[in-house]
Amino acid sequence: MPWQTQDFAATSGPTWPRESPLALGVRRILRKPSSRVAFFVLGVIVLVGLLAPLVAPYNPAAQPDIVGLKDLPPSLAHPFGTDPYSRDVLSRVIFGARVSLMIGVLATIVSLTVGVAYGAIAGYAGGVLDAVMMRVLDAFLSIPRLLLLIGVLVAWPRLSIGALVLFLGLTGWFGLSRIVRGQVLALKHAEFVTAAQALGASRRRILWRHLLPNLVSPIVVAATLGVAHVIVLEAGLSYLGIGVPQPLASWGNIIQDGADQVATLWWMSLFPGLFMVLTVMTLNILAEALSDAYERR
Amino acid sequence: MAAMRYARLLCALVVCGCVGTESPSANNTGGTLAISTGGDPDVLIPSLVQSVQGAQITDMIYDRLADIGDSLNIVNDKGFTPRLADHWTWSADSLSIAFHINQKAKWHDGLPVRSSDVRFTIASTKDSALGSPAAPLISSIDSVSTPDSATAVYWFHARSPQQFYDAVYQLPIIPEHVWKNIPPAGWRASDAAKNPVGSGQYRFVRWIPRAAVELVADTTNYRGAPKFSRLIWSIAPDFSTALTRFLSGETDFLEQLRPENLAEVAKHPELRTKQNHALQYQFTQFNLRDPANHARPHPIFGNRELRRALTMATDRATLVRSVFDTLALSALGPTVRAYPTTDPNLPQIPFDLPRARQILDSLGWRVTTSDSVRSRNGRPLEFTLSVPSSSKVRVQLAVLLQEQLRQAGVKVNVEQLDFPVLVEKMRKRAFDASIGQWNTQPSPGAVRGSWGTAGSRATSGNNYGSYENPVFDAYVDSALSSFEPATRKAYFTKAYETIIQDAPAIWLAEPIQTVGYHSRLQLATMRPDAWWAHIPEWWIPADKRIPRDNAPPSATPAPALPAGQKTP
Amino acid sequence: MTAPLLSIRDLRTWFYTEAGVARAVDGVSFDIGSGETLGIVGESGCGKSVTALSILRLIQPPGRIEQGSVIEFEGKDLVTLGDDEIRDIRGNRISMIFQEPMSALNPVFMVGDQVAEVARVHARVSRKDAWDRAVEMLALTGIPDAEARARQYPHQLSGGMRQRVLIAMALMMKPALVIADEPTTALDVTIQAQILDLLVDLQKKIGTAILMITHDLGVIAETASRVIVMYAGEVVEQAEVDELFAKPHHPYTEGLMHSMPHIGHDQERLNVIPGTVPAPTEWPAGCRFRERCPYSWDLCDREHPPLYQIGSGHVSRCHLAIEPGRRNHPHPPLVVKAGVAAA
Amino acid sequence: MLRYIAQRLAQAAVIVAIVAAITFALIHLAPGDPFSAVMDNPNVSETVRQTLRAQYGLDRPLPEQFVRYVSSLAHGELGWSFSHERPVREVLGRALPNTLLLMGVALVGSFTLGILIALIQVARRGSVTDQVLSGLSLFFFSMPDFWLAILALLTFTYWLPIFPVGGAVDPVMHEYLGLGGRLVDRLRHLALPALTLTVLASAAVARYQRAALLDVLPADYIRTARLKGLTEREILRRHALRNALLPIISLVGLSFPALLTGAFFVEKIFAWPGMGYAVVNAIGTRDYPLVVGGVIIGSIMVTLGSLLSDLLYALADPRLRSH
Repeated sequence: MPWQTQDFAATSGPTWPRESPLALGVRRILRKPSSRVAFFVLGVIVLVGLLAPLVAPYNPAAQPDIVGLKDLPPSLAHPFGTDPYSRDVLSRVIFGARVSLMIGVLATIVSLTVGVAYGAIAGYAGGVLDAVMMRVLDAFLSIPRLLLLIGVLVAWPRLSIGALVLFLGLTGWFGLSRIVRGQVLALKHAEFVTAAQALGASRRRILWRHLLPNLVSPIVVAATLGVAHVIVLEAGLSYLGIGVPQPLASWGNIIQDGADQVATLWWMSLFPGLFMVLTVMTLNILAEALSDAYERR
Repeated sequence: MAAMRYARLLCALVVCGCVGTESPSANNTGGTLAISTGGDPDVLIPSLVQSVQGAQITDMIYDRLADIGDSLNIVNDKGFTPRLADHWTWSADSLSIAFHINQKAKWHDGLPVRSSDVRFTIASTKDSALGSPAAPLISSIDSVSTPDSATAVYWFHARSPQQFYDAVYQLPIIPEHVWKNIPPAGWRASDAAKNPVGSGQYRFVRWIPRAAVELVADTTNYRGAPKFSRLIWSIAPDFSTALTRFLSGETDFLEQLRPENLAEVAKHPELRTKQNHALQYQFTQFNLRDPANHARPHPIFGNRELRRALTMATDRATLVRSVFDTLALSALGPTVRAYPTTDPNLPQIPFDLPRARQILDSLGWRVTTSDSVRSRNGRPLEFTLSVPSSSKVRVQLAVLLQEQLRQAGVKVNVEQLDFPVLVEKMRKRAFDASIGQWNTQPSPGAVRGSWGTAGSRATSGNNYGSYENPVFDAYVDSALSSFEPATRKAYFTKAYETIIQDAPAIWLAEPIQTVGYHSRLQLATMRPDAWWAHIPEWWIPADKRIPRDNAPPSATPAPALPAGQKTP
Repeated sequence: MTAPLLSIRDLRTWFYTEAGVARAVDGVSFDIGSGETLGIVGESGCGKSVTALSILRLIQPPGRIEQGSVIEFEGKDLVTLGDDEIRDIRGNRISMIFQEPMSALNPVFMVGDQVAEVARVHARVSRKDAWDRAVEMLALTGIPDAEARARQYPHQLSGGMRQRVLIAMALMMKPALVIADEPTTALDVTIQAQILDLLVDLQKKIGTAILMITHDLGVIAETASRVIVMYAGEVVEQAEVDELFAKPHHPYTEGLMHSMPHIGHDQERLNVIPGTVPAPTEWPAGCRFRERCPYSWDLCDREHPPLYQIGSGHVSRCHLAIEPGRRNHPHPPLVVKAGVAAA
Repeated sequence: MLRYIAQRLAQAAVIVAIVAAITFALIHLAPGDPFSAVMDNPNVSETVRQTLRAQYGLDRPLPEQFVRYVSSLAHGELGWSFSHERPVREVLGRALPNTLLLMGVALVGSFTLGILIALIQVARRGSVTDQVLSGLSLFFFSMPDFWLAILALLTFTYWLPIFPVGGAVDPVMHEYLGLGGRLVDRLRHLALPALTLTVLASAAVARYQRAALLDVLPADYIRTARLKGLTEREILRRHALRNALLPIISLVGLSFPALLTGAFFVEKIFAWPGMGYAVVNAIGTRDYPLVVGGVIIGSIMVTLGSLLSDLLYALADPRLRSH
């Protein structure tokens, strides 16, 4: 008979992507027009932040005329108006992009590092250690992040920006580490891990070479959302006066500068806020597209 | 005295009119005065009050023995009008004054006011366990004796032109029976602090923290009933909200308008503004001593020439115009123009940036690094300027100053602190520089505490910058001990000239208080030290009343003692 | 056979996906008579389920029934029927039984309610009446203590019970046609037979026609009178059951029969047809089975085979009909090489 | 079921205990005297400071301090608020009902609104309406809480003055209104903060609910429902929503921290005298016991919220109910 016998399992084995998950994600999401727009907008904002000194029409700290140019509503010369110190709000927003984005990215890196390490250890170790680590995580998760940060920042008044980044990062890894733990738990008994163990690979090597690459997609999604979250948090804390130290301009700080006179200086709240919403929105769109892309894989 | 009695008679008639059959339009009592304010009172105990809201409210609830006149004449007792004391007599050597308590004066709980209450007020304020900020202000009073229940005798350490003022102005009288069993440390937290009992024309109804304080007319007051039957302080979380409530008609009065609000108020035809020359001045205070070690001079501000250079580098006129527009004048020195003893033409250190740079260069502070901050022996010319975060005006001044001094090569780090934290830091002399403001008293003698050597050495003294110059002290002392106005003014001028040239501070602004009020209010005069002093005489015509004026009196609390009950 | 109950002509159901147009059902025609049991057999992905869903117009976007397709049922063209009218037919005149009795039942409602819902929708009866009818129907499907069972949730029932519930639901309105899509695949072998018996039994009682869709020729043998073999969106062979089993014509049918498990033979692995159905977005131009076929020759590459008449009521879409001699010279299928390369 | 409840309760208790440990660490890791902010407060007399030291055993070894701290927490003792001159428990106790009112209204409002929006979107999936609503919910979802609150304040109290600015009641008139008047007064003041919080939360709910519905729609039982001849609306309302509601119940628990955070900013900006307002003001006055008290109460609220939603979930899902 011409019919050949074939093994079912052969067709259902794991298929490995030939490109890195990150590149795959980016390629996938760029297929959607909405994420292309988001990618572009975010790119422009990041670029504007990076090139702030070249892009900003004025020196963000200069007070050219504290009597004649203060509190000006938006005009052609000052599209976003001026603040009570005659500084150009547009230039401050542009320089603020730098600070806000930098804090968002750096704090997220801290979160990712801690979150992945914690989750991977808990998931890989299992047993009592895992149980204890998870209960501690539950406790951290049940403290609203803003409240926790308020508690910390009130106890440590007048923090440097580096310390602020650290605290923002250290309060942002709880959710991610839970995902990582779940993934590690699911993967650690996968055949390829068993195979690696059988081949005598060390624990660290298994974690690093075999498990971590499989965590890329949740990490990328969490990172994207994390940056968005930190930007909003930082702005909120700055608005409450315990965030980025003045006179550094962050988006939250600019709003705080005008908060006392919202009614008369509305442009100081409106424009930085719009930039913030735009940034956060694009990040959310991209995160959504990324998680869609990875899900479809 | 005669005038006083006449006034009381009039008040009594008005009260009769109220209960009688006359039509309501014929009288001018009743109605509600709603005051917009941007902060909660700190406490409602006169000897502990530090906030302006607290002062306004306690001044309504509590009475002094006598009150200062609108001209703020503080010399002897000529300018004073009777309050709890219906008359007083000086001893022959003028070292004691016997106050006779008005026999009709009663606490709001029904008990009569006695001389022992007066003695208790002074004694408790002097008790260090209470920590009253008023304690240094009554240091000239030795003690109070009570020969009988109606007579309180103040004993003074020395004869001075303003000893009467010291005795009556600083402290309203508080009831001994309410406070005597509470240890001083527990006063703030006590129930009594939350339900103050006074003898003033308004009695306390309620205090909803961060929302409202409400007082009602004490209709049986010994001075007669006040005109407004209710006073409500509507406490907003911030200035913006306070302003909005005023503009929307939710309140009738706002005590401090900013220049940028004037246009908005002008858009409301029913609203009015009025200027009041309040006794305030603002300044950048330097700490002349090293914050780390008080025995040493400050590494930067210890140098008089440097301080003068910083003053020269500051364009004060522009600064004041930027922050206050027309609602402030440049400050002259540690004084205000409202004092008759102040010469408005005091010579000043002029704004001269090139000269300031020259001086700094000559002092060895040179620009060496690329960031254009001066330094000397590797130490940058950099300092921290602390401001209370609650005061936007001072924050604004600080940020503007930061930029102006940057142009002279000086790096200023602005630090916003919460008010109590800042005060504590200054009290400990643990600061570099700060933007300060004194709301001074009717007497220019207050400078002794805020800029004199005495105020520098004493731990509770207000001379936080530790400016000490015996020449200045001597001129102030001479001024205060002379009874002759011209001599007083001459000595004060010498004193001010000395301190201005020493530049322990950059004198910034003398704000002009601008109040906003609804045109339905009929205001009496406003005293510079306390615009609220005459609130009991403000009134509202019957035809201009709105629903809130006719609120039922149901919320008036019953007196603690049933009417008519006599106490032993 | 007089006027058929359901008559499908040139049914084309295409899916407009990102990867291209998937022609899942591509020109299918067949009839079902009243009370008849027609079997449709084929591998997964051959279009049989889509055909079934097309009949009830349950194709979700991006799928679409192409113009020119005709599904005539009781004198109405279901393709062009209005939404309200087609809803009136669903569950009432035509109903369907699915493969996964667990997922086909809503986990958050009592099964009795789910059965009763059909009556509520179509018979406009009171809640109480609908419930009673549901319980009655459940009892009819052989569920013991139906009243109590009706008050249970799907997860509390066994697989066989759930399938009975689905059958009860399908037969509630005594429809003219029941489409059974792999009704027994998810069940234990012992239960499978019971369920099939039940279906046949109920069919006799109610007189409904059944369209039995399955990949299992055994099921067909047991229930159907006529059978259609589908491959790559097309009908490739159609015959009476006995005829088909006795004389399968299409190589694909032949392959299917070969892969049937034979009771008594202890086989570790099933013989399956090598390769897989090509992607529906890119059907080959000629014969769609060519790559997997051991007999194919150049004609199969060139020409898409029509349905050849093989015998009475027996048609086959294979060029072997015109060159039967080639059946004696099989060659290894082309696809194997490609399959190795892909792995 | 009972066992499950007991298990979850025990878990919640453990979480609260760990939260206590975290806050304790927070206090002690802070630079200087743990109560330095309080201790430095010039308005606090030395006597009070000493009482405080004794009360918390601040001069004792750390383990003993921790035991004292936990036992005082267990007795509902949260310390002394210096800016209010009252026990923290009393300050927060007074503020909590206002916060709960705000959060409750926003919770009900946002879930109603969010689910409604999601239903409309899913019923017309792919349409312009769906896309516009998706865009809008993403827009509001991306909005920082405090910024939306500022804009709402700006728009509806300054530019279009239709709502009163700040507070829970009219500070001047409230005490003098009749019962009906008071109710109207309260509602007028509640409207804007509650609306703001509702809009903020409903964006998240709509996004979540839309995804949940879309997850459910391909399910076989939805096809079954279609097969029965149900209309799309009936299917959405009866079958899809009912199933998509299960994840919504857990979303209620998940939304608690976000809602609380939102409430903090909304309370601050609208001067709503709730817990958030008290704690945010305590930042300014460095009233550390009040801040820490807020952290603890907030965490307990969140823990209770998730506990409650888990129990509700178990009740609503027949698959879990029977166990």
